[in-house]
Amino acid sequence: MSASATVLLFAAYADALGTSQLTMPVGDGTTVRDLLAALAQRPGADRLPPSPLVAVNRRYASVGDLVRSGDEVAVIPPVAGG
Amino acid sequence: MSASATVLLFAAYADALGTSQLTMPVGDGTTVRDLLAALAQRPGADRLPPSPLVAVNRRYASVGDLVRSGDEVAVIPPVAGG
Amino acid sequence: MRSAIVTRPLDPGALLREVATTRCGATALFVGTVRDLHDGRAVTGMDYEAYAAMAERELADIVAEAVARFGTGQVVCEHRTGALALGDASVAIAVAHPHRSPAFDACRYVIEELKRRVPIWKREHYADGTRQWVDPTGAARPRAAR
Amino acid sequence: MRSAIVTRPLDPGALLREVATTRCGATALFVGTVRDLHDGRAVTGMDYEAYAAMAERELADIVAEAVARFGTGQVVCEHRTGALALGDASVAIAVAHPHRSPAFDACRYVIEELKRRVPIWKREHYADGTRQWVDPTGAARPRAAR
Repeated sequence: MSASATVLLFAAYADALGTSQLTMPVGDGTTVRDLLAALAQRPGADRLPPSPLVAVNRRYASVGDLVRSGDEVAVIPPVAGG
Repeated sequence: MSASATVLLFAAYADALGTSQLTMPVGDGTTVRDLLAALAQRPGADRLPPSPLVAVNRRYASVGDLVRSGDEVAVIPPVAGG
Repeated sequence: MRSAIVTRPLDPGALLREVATTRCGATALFVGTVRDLHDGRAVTGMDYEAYAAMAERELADIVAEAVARFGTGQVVCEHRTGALALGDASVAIAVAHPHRSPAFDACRYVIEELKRRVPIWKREHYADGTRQWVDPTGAARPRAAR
Repeated sequence: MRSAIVTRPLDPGALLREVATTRCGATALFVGTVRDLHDGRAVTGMDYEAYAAMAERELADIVAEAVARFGTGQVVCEHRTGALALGDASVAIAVAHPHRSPAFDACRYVIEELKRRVPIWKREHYADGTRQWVDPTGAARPRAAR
């Protein structure tokens, strides 16, 4: 299997993309920004904001952070707990 | 029975005066200040502060407030509830 | 809204149920309990004495003020008097409100005003067998009595 | 200190007992419940979804921060997920502290940070049969889904 990251989608974002989990290819130097750009090509991605919150391996990340093979990347709608 | 007010004492003040209730005479124009001055003559009253909190008929009162026959006057130590 | 000076043990869970309503999304509760240390001295128990008639009226006023200020009728406060053991609840305040910020603020309002205005006093029992009325003003403390 | 994301009903009374200690004289509790109205629409129920692994870690971080900031180890928080009915508790936070001010502040800190950082989302069920994910930013709301 080639280098890839797991992308998790939740709540309204999962509804928009029609799935709660994707596998996306990553290479040397792939950033969160790159992954979001690739995600934006998917049907329904127009319903996501231009710069959603992202977590890498369960911690909030910046768009410039690197994504490595095997990472868990979550695209996080505005939180509404409580 | 002559005109009088009931004076209630609590907690440390009751311990100081050795009683929790007194009957004290009042006349036309008797004020809280007058009643406190009379109370200061009692044994143990030196253990009360010069200007304790007072309630007349269960509401906080000022030293200039009038005390009438039948009133309930309470001398109130610093409160410590909760 | 409701308030009371009681001699039975307090039940915070019952207060939570009392203020609950589906109109409210936030409930704040405060419970004051007898703790084992005060000003560095080991405490073994506490007597609470109230000027009951005035305390009930003053507490009712405070709860009514909270209802008016914070816009909720779901405010309940009970204060216990008598001999309490370590860990026993002396006061419990529950407030439910559609939103959390005024729920917290109303709960805080009631306990702060209660401690300022409600004529209740407490006498600590110390590990060395002595007892002393608590003077929160820090003024000349009455001598340990009785 | 303890925190958890759970699917069973919350028991605020159990949290109160869990944080109780005779070293502490003040306990503050917050309970969030499903209410019947949001932005003027009648709500009939709520689904809570979490990114559970991250939510558990983030919530544990927040509780540890409260412990460090406010100087008490007696902090417990539980958040429930799944389908909740009107009046059901979605979150409960209990804090015990020797003194009341930091007890309130620590409780407040946990709920405010939870609402800011913990990846949990809720979908309201409306009286007209539709459902919608709550967007607390007030940004372009996702269309009612499913």
